[in-house]
Amino acid sequence: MVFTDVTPDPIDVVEVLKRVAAAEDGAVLLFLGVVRNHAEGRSVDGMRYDAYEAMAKGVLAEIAREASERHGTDRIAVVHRVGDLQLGDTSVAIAVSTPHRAAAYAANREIIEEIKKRLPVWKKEHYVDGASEWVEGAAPPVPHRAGGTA
Amino acid sequence: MVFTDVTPDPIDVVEVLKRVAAAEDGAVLLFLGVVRNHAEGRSVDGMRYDAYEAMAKGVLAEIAREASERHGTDRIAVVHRVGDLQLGDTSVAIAVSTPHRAAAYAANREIIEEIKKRLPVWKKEHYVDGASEWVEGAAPPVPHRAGGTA
Amino acid sequence: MAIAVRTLFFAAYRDLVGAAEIPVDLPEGSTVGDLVASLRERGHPFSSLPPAPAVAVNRTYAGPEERLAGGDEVAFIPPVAGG
Amino acid sequence: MAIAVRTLFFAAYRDLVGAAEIPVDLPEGSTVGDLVASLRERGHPFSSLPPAPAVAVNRTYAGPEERLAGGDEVAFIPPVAGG
Repeated sequence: MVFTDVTPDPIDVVEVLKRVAAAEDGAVLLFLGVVRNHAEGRSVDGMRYDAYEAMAKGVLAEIAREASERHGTDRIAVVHRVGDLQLGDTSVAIAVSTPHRAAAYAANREIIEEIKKRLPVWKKEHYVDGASEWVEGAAPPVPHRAGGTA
Repeated sequence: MVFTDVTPDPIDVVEVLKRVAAAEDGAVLLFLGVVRNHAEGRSVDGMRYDAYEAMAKGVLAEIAREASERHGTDRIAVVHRVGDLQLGDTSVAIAVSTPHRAAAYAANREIIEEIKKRLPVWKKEHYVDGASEWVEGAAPPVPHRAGGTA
Repeated sequence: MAIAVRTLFFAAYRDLVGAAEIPVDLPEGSTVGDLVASLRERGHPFSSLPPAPAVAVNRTYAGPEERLAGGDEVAFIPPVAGG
Repeated sequence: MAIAVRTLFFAAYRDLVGAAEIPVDLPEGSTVGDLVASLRERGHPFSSLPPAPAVAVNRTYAGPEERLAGGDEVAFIPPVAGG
């Protein structure tokens, strides 16, 4: 079953992996995004993740569902953390399990790329020198024509 | 530090992940090969992995070293298990940690592909009907010309 | 007839306008684009919002031609940086 | 002058020849290809080995022209299936 969440709680990697275990699968791929100590040449000592949480939960579920349909597996778990993170903390975990490995790599990669493109989450880097800045992001794809009727 | 091993011991995924953690890295990719319950339409209930262990340890180290050089990270850990495995057991774990995600995906995938091409390991599937068979493998690439002198 | 919508601001846009949520009244039939223009016409600090920001209406990305209805939740979405 | 090498067999090849290791004497100057040919000439079951199997000499893949020396460990490597 596809599982997704946006949460302030620390991510338990073992639990995420357990969610995708299935007897018919021979390949599991886990991606972890981790807060690192540098960004564009500056030393970082922490990161704040903000989200439009109600929307982010829906978008993350949609991203996982799309990958599920495209790659024929419902053994997908994606958890994105929000709030104040320390160096080394996991900000996102993506686990995909499939019978054969090619689909696991492809689906996993697509999910992180879609997250970067359209998940309404922002991060503020805290630098060792005391400054902090919103990380430059990507403009999400927006429909050109209105879908709704008045 | 690049770490590789070929071992009869169960693979501890958390330990493998810990080996690649590094403050400068923002992306960790973990691949797990898992014994699944089917193969080419037959129901499987176990798998025996045999290795030319002394050579396999060297080849696995070489595969990891090549990926390390090609992708500029020494945060690589690869463990391949041998012996009798049950359904759901992890046969191989590949962890790669890099500053940015593209290198982690690429290095991780290259390592599993090289393992499939040239690691001297063989597996015998045990089927639910009681039969068992060596899994058809890949002919490893062999040098065309002798390198040594007599 | 006027409609009342809730506008939400996040991250850099929240810092810019100095508020997380602002109620806005608009003429009936207004679109997302009309809302953006009307806010920017208020002058500082709203005039610093981009002329065509990403916007979500009721938690779904919406183009500038999308019609708004009373009670809509309209979020201004700065370039995203999850992962 | 003869040289003595150790030949190792794994997986399906081990099942085929019925042994994990067989000592073989060869004329000095023999190559990997010569060793394979000499084994296959012994007839059943060795004649069922492929004419150009993958071979490793002292734990490194080696081509058929590679010269052998006394004490070499020569492994017959069936198609591999790790992972």
